[in-house]
Amino acid sequence: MSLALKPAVVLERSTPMSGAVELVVHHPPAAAALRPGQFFQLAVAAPQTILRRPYSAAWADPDSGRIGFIFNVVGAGSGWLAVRHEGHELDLLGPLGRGFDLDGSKPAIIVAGGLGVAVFPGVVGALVARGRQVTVLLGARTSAQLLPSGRFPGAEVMTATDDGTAGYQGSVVDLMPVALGRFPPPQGEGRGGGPEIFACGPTPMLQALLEKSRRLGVPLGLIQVSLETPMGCGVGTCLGCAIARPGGGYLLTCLDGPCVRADRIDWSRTADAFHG
Amino acid sequence: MSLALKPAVVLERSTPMSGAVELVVHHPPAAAALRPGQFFQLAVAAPQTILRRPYSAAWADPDSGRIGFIFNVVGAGSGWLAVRHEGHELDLLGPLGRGFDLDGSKPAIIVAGGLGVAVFPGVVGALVARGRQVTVLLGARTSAQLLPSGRFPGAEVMTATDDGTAGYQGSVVDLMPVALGRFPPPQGEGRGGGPEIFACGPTPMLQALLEKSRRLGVPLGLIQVSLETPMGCGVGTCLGCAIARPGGGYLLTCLDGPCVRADRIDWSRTADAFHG
Amino acid sequence: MAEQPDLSVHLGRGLCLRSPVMVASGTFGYGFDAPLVDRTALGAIVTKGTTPRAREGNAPTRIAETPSGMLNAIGLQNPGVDHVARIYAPMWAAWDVPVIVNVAGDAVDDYVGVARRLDGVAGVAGLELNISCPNIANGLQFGIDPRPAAQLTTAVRAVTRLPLLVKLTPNVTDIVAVGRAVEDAGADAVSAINTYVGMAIDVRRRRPVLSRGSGGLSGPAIKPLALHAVWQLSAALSIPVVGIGGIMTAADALEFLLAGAAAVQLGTVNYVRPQAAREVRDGIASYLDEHHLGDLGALPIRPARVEAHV
Amino acid sequence: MAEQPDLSVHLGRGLCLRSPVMVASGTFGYGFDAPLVDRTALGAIVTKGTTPRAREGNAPTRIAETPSGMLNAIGLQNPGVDHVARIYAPMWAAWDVPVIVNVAGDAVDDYVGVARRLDGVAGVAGLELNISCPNIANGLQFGIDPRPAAQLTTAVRAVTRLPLLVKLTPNVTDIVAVGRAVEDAGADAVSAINTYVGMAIDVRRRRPVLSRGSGGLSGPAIKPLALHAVWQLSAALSIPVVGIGGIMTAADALEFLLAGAAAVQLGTVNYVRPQAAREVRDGIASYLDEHHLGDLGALPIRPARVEAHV
Ligand SMILES: Cc1cc2nc3c(=O)[nH]c(=O)nc-3n(C[C@H](O)[C@H](O)[C@H](O)COP(=O)(O)OP(=O)(O)OC[C@H]3O[C@@H](n4cnc5c(N)ncnc54)[C@H](O)[C@@H]3O)c2cc1C
Ligand SMILES: Cc1cc2nc3c(=O)[nH]c(=O)nc-3n(C[C@H](O)[C@H](O)[C@H](O)COP(=O)(O)OP(=O)(O)OC[C@H]3O[C@@H](n4cnc5c(N)ncnc54)[C@H](O)[C@@H]3O)c2cc1C
Ligand SMILES: Cc1cc2nc3c(=O)[nH]c(=O)nc-3n(C[C@H](O)[C@H](O)[C@H](O)COP(=O)(O)O)c2cc1C
Ligand SMILES: Cc1cc2nc3c(=O)[nH]c(=O)nc-3n(C[C@H](O)[C@H](O)[C@H](O)COP(=O)(O)O)c2cc1C
Ligand code: FES
Ligand code: FES
Repeated sequence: MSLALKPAVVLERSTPMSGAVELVVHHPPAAAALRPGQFFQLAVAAPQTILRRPYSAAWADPDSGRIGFIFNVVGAGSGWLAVRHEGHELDLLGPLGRGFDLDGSKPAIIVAGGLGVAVFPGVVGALVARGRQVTVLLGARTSAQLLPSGRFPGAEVMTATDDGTAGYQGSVVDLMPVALGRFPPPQGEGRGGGPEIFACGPTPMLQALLEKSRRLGVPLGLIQVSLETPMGCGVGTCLGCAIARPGGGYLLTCLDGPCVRADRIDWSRTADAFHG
Repeated sequence: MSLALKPAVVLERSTPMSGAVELVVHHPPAAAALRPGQFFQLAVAAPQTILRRPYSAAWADPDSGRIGFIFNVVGAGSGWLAVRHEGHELDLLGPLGRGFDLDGSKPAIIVAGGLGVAVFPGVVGALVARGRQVTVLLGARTSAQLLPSGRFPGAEVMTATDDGTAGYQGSVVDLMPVALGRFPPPQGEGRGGGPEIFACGPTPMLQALLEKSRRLGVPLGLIQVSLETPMGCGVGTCLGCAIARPGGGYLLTCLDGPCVRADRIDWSRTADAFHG
Repeated sequence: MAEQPDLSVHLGRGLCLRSPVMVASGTFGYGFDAPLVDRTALGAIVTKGTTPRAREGNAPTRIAETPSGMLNAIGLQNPGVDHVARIYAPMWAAWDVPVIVNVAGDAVDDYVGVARRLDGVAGVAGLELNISCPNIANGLQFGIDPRPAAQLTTAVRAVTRLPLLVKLTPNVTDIVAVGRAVEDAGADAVSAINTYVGMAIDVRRRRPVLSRGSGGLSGPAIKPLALHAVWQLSAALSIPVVGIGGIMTAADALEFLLAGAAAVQLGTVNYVRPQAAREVRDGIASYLDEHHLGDLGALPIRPARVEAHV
Repeated sequence: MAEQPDLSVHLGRGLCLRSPVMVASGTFGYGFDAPLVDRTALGAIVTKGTTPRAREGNAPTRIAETPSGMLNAIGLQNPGVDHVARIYAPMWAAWDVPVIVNVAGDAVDDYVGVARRLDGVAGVAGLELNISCPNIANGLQFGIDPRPAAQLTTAVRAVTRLPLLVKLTPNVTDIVAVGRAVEDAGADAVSAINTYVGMAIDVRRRRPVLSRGSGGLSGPAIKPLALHAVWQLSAALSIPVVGIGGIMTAADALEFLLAGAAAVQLGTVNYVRPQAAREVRDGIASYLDEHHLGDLGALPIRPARVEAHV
């Protein structure tokens, strides 16, 4: 764990898709330490706020020391972040938590709904670099809100929009059968065959995904999700980011996650985990 | 009272003297309504703050709709203001309170210590425009912290610095005898003769000024000061800005001031009024 | 907003407000100074605390900002009830917004005297008994214990036909006990809450910032605490609870209405955004629209929906 | 800072800290997870509340941000005293910072059991009795009334030779009465304060944000309230008062020390600025230097310098 001590410096601010902001910051040690799916606790100086805000790194480049964050404005903290620009300093703590488990060789299907896509550019890059076959399923309300498929070089991208302005009209989850259909079916619960799934998005989408996967016979153990819960510390000291574990008790999203296999969560006790 | 409803827009940000910031904003109705010495309550979006911050207008130009504020960074609110720049909006309430009484025809002596100078460019301009003879006594720690005398066209400027890097070495109050010496002495308590004095500055300076004036026989009724007390509302509803009145009871700085004649204040009960 | 939903509320004894958004005592003077305010946007105005005789208030420094809050120790500076009845009330009588006079004092007789003087005075729509002012000697004596709170309420109830709100202090172990006591003693509604006792120290000068040492904390900082008090009170009492504490936005006000408040008062925010009361009222109206709720009565969350002992 | 002034403090019964800046219970785990912290910068570490048996804690959602504060309802998730004594304490024994175990429970026997288990365990430098946790059923039963508070303190005092701090709740009418009671019952120091009971409501979903409904408020929002509690306690008690509540900076800590606290604990700020404890310690040292004060004992403002009844 290389916890950033010196502030990062903002290099670029752009609009990767409608309604979102991408900040590129410079912080070589953090960029070098980051594993895809990990997050940072970003300090924000917004009125009335005190806590840091958790954000997944969208990607990091150890060579240039650059890290990208993609986010939308939902409240005071993200509103403050959204008006950072070149030259501003950003106080970040991290990288924190566990990223996705990218080892193995199965084909990978990425399921990203809305801003859930923010965590995936780096993940897809890493999977492609490992020689894995990657299909990215991107969903958004409308075409302008889709992260351009050029951000996923080496992967096949399929899109779904609620209003049908790009790709399939409907939920990104509905693309699952098509994407899965190309591969040999999974071999039961043993994580044997079939592709691995990496998902991030709002509650209803994730719930629909798990439901659909169950029906398609995809074992939950083959699905990794990136969780969002409120976070106090991000480092395991506040116990605020609990998420129910099957059979009782809780995991900590910040230490045991944010990326976990779906079978490690008791979804029936987890309605609140995502701020969709 | 024309209380600004629409936000002002910042036109310029500059450094009028070392350690200070000048913001020029555009707000025609407020600029037209302002009388020299009045103040505004500026909304600040700094972390953890809620109250507006009181600032005297340094000057206003009804023709161009411009208003200037000169201030230094002492805490969260002024820190936030100091990083406003061109194009930013500023939410201001005002003009508020009573400005200086500029009527009459006596020669005027301005006594400004440190950031106390901030209120005077517009005051001096108005006095000069009324044909009054104006002497500005400016004090600061060092020459770089003096507002340039070019900001007071039509007035004579004398300076004092603690380190002697410009003008007299010592307190600006020590310039009083020289400045006074040029005019016929005041005619006792009746506000009869002698120049009128307008003062603003940190506590010790004001106290020294009143003491010196007493010794020089200048009646307190000929001295107008611009007061600084903490303010909640700026409009008379919170009763937070009380300042002791001779004979008991309190004035409200925001309604009865900030500019008052020195004899309306019970100075012995007023140690706290100024945050010097 | 062409057609506004019905926002009216009844606080008992004929006190009917056209909107649940009132302005709180001490933050709106006697209704004359507040700038930029469209009075028709207000459900009611609650005046500065009023005592039998004029009071000068405490020595400066009287206020201090704290994180997301402010401390005040004004000390009930006011012109006295006679001035209020003779000069202010006749002007209020011409306004189309009810004015509720906040009543304070050092002894039962003070409260009774003010109430008697104002009974039947045109322009005075109700009384709010301030048994919760931390900024005068013994200001909390009636508010921190159910018995004196009830005795005071009973005494005032006996001399006035005006609607009677009792404003509770949160500086107690059990605010519900005090609320129940004043309900039983004849209060038409409770206002919850007044400020929390706090202090600030000037580190540079090494002394308390406020001349009185301590003061009352208001503003967004206290919102979670006030909300919990209102949540508890509205579950326990059958008279209306007026929610107060840290409300800055319509969302804040809705938290209180969802917690069971019948109406709300805005305090500190009046200093910051003079147009807040109107914005809050409009925001509540939009919320009712969006959630297809007919009126304010549909707002309170049933305590049964969450665990009991909160 | 080549030569630091002497910042050591004694909290009684041999508990001597090299700096008055401790980290508060529940905000530093058991000392293992906190990042970036130079433990030598700490006066002491206070652990998460520890109970006889392991506890899972409350269901999510457990925390919520509020203006300048946060609510928590963790519910004392902890591995139980046995794990602490067997696994953690031996590691602490090797650290050069005292570790104080925060003790919690549902009944007197729980506290006594934990205290007994930890007495004489190497690595445990003291106990802090948490009679002030708002986040479990009956968590406040011992803290809101002087009598049970004293009984509990007496019972624990009887089974341990460890330095005993009692952590008070501010959710009371008279915190000084509780403080006096535990002093008389043998507490070596009081920690003031634990969190204030508050709540937040999710306006969109129309239900409380926290699964338990209410939670404890911490952070800068409560600083003025906590400071007043410490001011009152330190005037009334003769044992040391450890000041807690909303401390973010050295200036905040100095407010508490000026108010009469012997030491301070940093809580919520540890989540925000992991290096805060060191910064606060260094800031206190610089202040002593600048004001030519020899040591911490010179800091407290004499209550005589301001009016009495604050
Ligand atoms: C591990 C992790 C990674 C994340 N990565 C991204 C990302 O890459 N891009 C992105 O746009 N968003 C991401 N989020 C969500 C992001 O943290 C919230 O949108 C953000 O905290 C909202 O802060 P705010 O002040 O703007 O909103 P407010 O609603 O004002 O925040 C109030 C409080 O609620 C918390 N909160 C609000 N929404 C969320 C949420 N969805 N998850 C957790 N806490 C929340 C805030 O942290 C804060 O404490 C991530 C969340 C987590 C836990
Ligand atoms: C009528 C009036 C006119 C003023 N005009 C000017 C001016 O032209 N230029 C200038 O530089 N300053 C001026 N001041 C002082 C200015 O208001 C304060 O410096 C400013 O409020 C500090 O805010 P802060 O958040 O940066 O500091 P902080 O110290 O963080 O503020 C904390 C609190 O203390 C109050 N406070 C702190 N210092 C003062 C002060 N000196 N007077 C009143 N309240 C204070 C703040 O308003 C706030 O509520 C004026 C004050 C008054 C009352
Ligand atoms: C400066 C000031 C003066 C106040 N004066 C009174 C008063 O005279 N009587 C009273 O009952 N409450 C008084 N209050 C308390 C408010 O009416 C209100 O209960 C409190 O401020 C909490 O609400 P808020 O957080 O919205 O400000 C005063 C509050 C402030 C800030
Ligand atoms: C998430 C969280 C968990 C806490 N857990 C405990 C606890 O287990 N025992 C305890 O005595 N206090 C606990 N506290 C209270 C703190 O120790 C401290 O008293 C309180 O947070 C006020 O200090 P602060 O404002 O600096 O945070 C907890 C506080 C927080 C925020
Ligand atoms: S966020 Fe604090 S323990 Fe996970
Ligand atoms: S600042 Fe509120 S009355 Fe003057």
